Amino acid sequence: MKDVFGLIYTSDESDVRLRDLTRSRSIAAMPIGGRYRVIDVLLSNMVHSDITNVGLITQRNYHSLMDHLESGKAWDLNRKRDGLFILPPYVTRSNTGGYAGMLDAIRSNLGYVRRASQRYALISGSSTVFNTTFDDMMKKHMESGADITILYNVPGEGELFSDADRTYLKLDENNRVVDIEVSPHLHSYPNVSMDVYLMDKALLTYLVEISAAHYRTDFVRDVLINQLSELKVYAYKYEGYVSRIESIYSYYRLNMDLLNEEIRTPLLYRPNPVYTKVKDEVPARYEAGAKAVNSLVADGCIIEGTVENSVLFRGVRVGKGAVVKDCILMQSVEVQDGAQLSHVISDKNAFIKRDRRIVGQESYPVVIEKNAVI
Amino acid sequence: MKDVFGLIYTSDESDVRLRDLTRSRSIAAMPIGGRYRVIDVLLSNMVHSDITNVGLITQRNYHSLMDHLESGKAWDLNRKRDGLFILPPYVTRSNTGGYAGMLDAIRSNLGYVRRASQRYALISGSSTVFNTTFDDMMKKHMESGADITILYNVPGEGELFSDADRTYLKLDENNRVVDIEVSPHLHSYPNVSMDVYLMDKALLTYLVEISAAHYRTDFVRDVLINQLSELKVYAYKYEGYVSRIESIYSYYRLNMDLLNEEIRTPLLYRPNPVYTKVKDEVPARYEAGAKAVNSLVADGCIIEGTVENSVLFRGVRVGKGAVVKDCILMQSVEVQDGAQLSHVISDKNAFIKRDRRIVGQESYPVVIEKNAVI
Amino acid sequence: MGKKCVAMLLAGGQGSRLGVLTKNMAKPAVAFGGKYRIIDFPLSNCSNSGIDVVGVLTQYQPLELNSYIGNGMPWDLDRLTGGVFVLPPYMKGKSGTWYKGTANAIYQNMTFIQQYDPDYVLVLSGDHIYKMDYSAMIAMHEKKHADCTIAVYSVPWNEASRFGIMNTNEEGDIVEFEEKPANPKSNNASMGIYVFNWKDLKQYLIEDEENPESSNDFGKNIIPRMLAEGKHMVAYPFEGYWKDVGTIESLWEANMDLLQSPPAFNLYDSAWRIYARNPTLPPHYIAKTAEVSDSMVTEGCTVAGKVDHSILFSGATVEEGAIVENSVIMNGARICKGARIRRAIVSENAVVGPDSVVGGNGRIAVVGQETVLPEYSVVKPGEQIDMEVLAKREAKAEEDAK
Amino acid sequence: MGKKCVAMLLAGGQGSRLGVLTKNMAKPAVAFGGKYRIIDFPLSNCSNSGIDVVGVLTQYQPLELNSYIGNGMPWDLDRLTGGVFVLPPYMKGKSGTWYKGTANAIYQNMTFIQQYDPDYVLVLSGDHIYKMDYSAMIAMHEKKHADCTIAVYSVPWNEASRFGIMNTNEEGDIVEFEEKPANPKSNNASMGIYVFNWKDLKQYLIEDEENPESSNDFGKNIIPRMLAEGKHMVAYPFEGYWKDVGTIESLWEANMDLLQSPPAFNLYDSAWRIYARNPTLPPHYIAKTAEVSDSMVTEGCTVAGKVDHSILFSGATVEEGAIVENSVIMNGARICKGARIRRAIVSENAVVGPDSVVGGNGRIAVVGQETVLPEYSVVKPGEQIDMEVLAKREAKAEEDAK
Repeated sequence: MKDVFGLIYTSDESDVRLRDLTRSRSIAAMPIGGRYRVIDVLLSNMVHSDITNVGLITQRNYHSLMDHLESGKAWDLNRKRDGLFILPPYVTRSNTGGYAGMLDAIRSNLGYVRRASQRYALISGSSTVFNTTFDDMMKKHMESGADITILYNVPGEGELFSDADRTYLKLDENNRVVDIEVSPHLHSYPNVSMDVYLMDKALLTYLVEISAAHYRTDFVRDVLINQLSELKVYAYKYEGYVSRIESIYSYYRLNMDLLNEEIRTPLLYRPNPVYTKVKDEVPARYEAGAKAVNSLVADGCIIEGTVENSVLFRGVRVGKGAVVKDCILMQSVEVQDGAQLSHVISDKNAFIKRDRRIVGQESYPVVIEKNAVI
Repeated sequence: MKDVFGLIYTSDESDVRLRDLTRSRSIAAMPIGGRYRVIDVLLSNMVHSDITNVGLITQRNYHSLMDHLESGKAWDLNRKRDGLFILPPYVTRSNTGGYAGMLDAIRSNLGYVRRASQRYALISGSSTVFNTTFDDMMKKHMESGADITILYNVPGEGELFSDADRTYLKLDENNRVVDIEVSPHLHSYPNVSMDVYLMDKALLTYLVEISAAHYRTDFVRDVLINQLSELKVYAYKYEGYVSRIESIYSYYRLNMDLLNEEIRTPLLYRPNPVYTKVKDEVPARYEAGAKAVNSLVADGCIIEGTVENSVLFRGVRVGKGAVVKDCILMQSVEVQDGAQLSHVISDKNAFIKRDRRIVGQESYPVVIEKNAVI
Repeated sequence: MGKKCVAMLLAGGQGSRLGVLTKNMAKPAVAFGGKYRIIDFPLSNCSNSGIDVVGVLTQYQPLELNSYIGNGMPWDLDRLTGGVFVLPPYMKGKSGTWYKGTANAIYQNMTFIQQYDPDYVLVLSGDHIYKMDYSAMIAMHEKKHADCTIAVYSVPWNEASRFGIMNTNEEGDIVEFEEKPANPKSNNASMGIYVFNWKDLKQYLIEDEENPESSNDFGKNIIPRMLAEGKHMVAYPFEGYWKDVGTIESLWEANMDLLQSPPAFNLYDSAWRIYARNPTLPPHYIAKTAEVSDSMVTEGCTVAGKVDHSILFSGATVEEGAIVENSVIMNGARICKGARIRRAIVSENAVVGPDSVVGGNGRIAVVGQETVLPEYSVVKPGEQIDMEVLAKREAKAEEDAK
Repeated sequence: MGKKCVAMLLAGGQGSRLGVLTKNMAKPAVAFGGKYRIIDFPLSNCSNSGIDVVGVLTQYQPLELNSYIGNGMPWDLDRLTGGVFVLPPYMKGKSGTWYKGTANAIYQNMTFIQQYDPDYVLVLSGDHIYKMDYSAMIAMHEKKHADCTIAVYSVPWNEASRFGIMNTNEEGDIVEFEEKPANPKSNNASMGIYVFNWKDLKQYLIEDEENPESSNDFGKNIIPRMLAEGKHMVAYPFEGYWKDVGTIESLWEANMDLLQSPPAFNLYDSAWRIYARNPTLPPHYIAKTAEVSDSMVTEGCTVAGKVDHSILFSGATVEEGAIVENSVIMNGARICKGARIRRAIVSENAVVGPDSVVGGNGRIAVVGQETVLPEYSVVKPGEQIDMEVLAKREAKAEEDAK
């Protein structure tokens, strides 16, 4: 995979489905699993595939991503040749930094694409979470002689319906894509694109340029659907766990799924560990009288009360007699003595005063915004 | 100086006086002396003063600065605690990324100022070039009990007049500032501010907040002049070489001055070496028949012709019989056989074809823009 | 490029009193406090004190230390000029020798120090757990125009005869030094932390090296000689937590000290962070069957059993039904179902088989690195076991069975 | 974390044939080509070949190498897993020994290699100037399912008897190895670059170590033994520039090769950059009185005299009226007014006093590191001078004067 470069497209942050959580960060910067961010998993997938040249296309509000990624050192992507390139929008008085679509975004960064010395491009969205290397996909891409290979999976029964923009694929017996539906009211095919595309860099450049010349901006609509008959588009099936962060509920579900060892280990840990920024936190502390079950707890937490079925990011404090159930508490949330939270997603630094009580529902977790004092 | 943090304000790039050279870069990113950028000198001054927390306020078009500075490693400013922080504008649909003045810029980055653990702030503009440590200035600041200390110098006869915005200071016998003139038609005082201010962080925060509350945006006008009687403002005299990059001519002059060993060594080299990004260039090559005198030549250059009184950045090629006199040629400029250039400032990658001839005047050097083919 | 101060960290000790724990690694590399190693403390102290050139002098099993320290990034010691360097003995011309004593170790690396031509040299040892601002000690050294400043710690009087004792006058100047005195006149024990003026130290090291009768040791030779010559020797009194972790018992105790409430030694101090090289592991998982109280648990751990008043290090696992009490379970160790650990140290990547019993009331039991105990094993209080002991034990059992 | 290939760079040589140049530094640290050191070539080759774990085996004067290599950043070898490590000999348990031979050096560092559990081990030596894509060699090793692949170079037939010669069959398999044969059957000289399968190599090293008669050397012991056992040994023919710089003459020649037009060895290849640790120096300054032709000049140099067919290293100075011809002027050296240097190597930070004459027609003259020659000094062709020689010379002159 030395001959592949990665291109990650982070979509605009104004995703209403994720409510306040994406107000000041993109989905790529969303914290998951007690210490990671969504982007960590994508970058680690690439690094484990020996991809050492990665361009990250950002839009407005990319500061939290920049802070997190720094020089790329944590992913071993601070390299003299290649490495991690954060590609912020070129802001001018006439351009406010948003892209009309992935095609538009790549067009604005064609300079990076052209400079890449690798022959193949692996293009990825940034809201689908899964852990894999792309080596076998690459092998199949070569064998099939495909122009474009799309990574897809077949979601389980419960995850099959969604009101988000999904791309459904119809495949023939050779896994060639013969029809594509975007966000149909009722979809006809079980195969859902994972927003990862492998193709020759020359083809990518050609498609982007010709689309730009026709004011076309959306990759799926204007390239894949439009030219499905001219291009050899194949699909490669991913069999592991996949989470699409397309709503508060799916974000909540992903974190809760991580309490399951059979999902957690392959997604975060083994065989391909997810890299992330190191924070020099001290170990978590359980006081006498603490009670914790079925939870993921990060370093720096101090637990005096009860924690159940929850994911606690670093530095969370749960006071005496406090009860945290079915919650996701981000960095440095403080739950004072006697407070009770259930089905709550709290953004960082929130402060829940003594004996307060917040209750959400599994189907509608309550979101507490950053720095809130309750 | 461990108790001081640095704050560098890079002004907007649209400086007409520098013509095409600042079209895609700020003055801070201007190349000088064959291998440096203006910002290198400022950062090195701070590093040599043991300042390890530096915030760099950028505006539109900060990409060339970001590319150059990377993680701050070259200045030893990639630190776990503190280090170099590039502060790009927060761009939203209503804010296009320009600041109304330094005060406005600091207000937008008060978060960084507040987080700084140091007690004092050293605030610097980014178009004045000089090499010093700030240790003695700090000492004097403490001794005088000043609220604000301004670094200044007394320009020589030839440099005293300028049509740029300069701040002239009237001082009493204790070096206290008793009057300030900005860009007067005829200035009354010989002392010119070098755009470097030292003050308590608490005072800075207070001044910024109170100014913001009154819609005041300019530090010199709204703080220094306006409150000169209430604040104890002192000045500290710098005796060394100073270059203010405020026009094409002064930019040209600075580079030519660097041919003088007595200016070059203290400004770039000894006792405080200026750090810059390392580029892994090979040594310069002089072919048989080459003729070079009174010039600064960077690595990677290949000289077959004549070079006189010039500054050549890395990778410049001067062909057989070509003559380069009184020129500044930036990175990878190619001068083909027999071409003749005099009093030319060429931006990078320009290509001068065989036997072409470009002649400027010392008072009006010709500027060749980036990637031009002539 | 001159530096104000260069720190030289004596990390050479084999630490044989730590028994099986140091069989395959140098003492400073021994794990501590859930996610640290002993050497993280002096290195973090240097980093937090603004000292950015550190030489780590080692000759015993440097590989682990070398790859642990690497480029020094975790301690912010990957500096352009300076940083942290592991310095084993090396050959000069045709010859080379191992370090003979602490002073000789510095002597052999004088060229290293000279590169930075510092005003001061700070000599540290790598076997204590403490947080100390060396810059304050250096400031006092400067202010008092001392020739040598030695950090001292008030030890309990009844233990004073185990230490090098510094007797001081009213100004805090050292007037007498007694190595392990039977009848100590003071309880100011030397902490083995010295500040020297580099120019003087150089001279002393050269002369000491020329003296064939010297054992080339700071405590035994250099300090007494300086004192004898009437040099201005100053004691820098240190208050706060300071603990030697040179024995199994003291290593266990120092770990347990972290569990006091408030902790006897506070790691939760954001102004004085202790840095360490961290593997990227997920947060720890507390299973449905777990009971954890009064304990520290860190990244990568999985707890399904009962853990009380114990420290679980990175990646440790306690299976369902296992009980861990008053114990130190180091990196990657696994306590299998039904096993019971009490007052014990289970070292890195060891596996305690199902239904085994390790430790109990009495002295601390130790299971060595990578040791795999079969089910129903018993490790008695005070016992130390590793693969070698285990093999012997099995051989004997087989013989007995015959 | 497994790696495909670990490179072990044998940088132990004292390089005594380089005379005064290696009195105070290991051979791989010797300066070359204006801004490089010899070790930059194998390190850059590793980096450019995608090999990101490199062990540098050294025991002689490692300090210079250690601080030069530092964290490996200049070669992009500051990696999270892996990177470059300087590995001097160390103590295990109570004992420790210096490296006995090339194979022993690897043997002593088997634990280092084992950490990465690589498929292949690439053994390199640190005394040649060349650019080579090791990944192509490894690919051939893999494709041919070889037990060992050895890079070979076609040397002139009349020099072949100075090398270890590999006789191959039609498939390129090695059928015979002769060390410095009087009547060589081929001119395929071993370049001292080997690819081994780690599993096999481990076994060979252990067995070789147990053999008390072995000199623990790859060329003398391991390779002959593998060949004797009928292992599949493959020759990897290398074309391109390859130059030993083990003598004063060859070091000078290799530098001069850079000045050929087109250069015999091309540094200007952006696809295969040679990396080096660079001090930040200003561009070089060519003064009004200077004449420079057919030369390489680099950062920090100041040229006011005449320089022809020579290489000036970082920070070298040639004063007005001085003449430098066919010479190598290393880092920071200064050639004072009126001095004349011809066919000479002036080493780092040396000063050639005014109106001195160094070298001439004949063998290469050498001025050693930091040597300060007074005015009107003469260093004859073939002579080597350093501070020690100078002192003796002066003492003799004084005596003669009496």
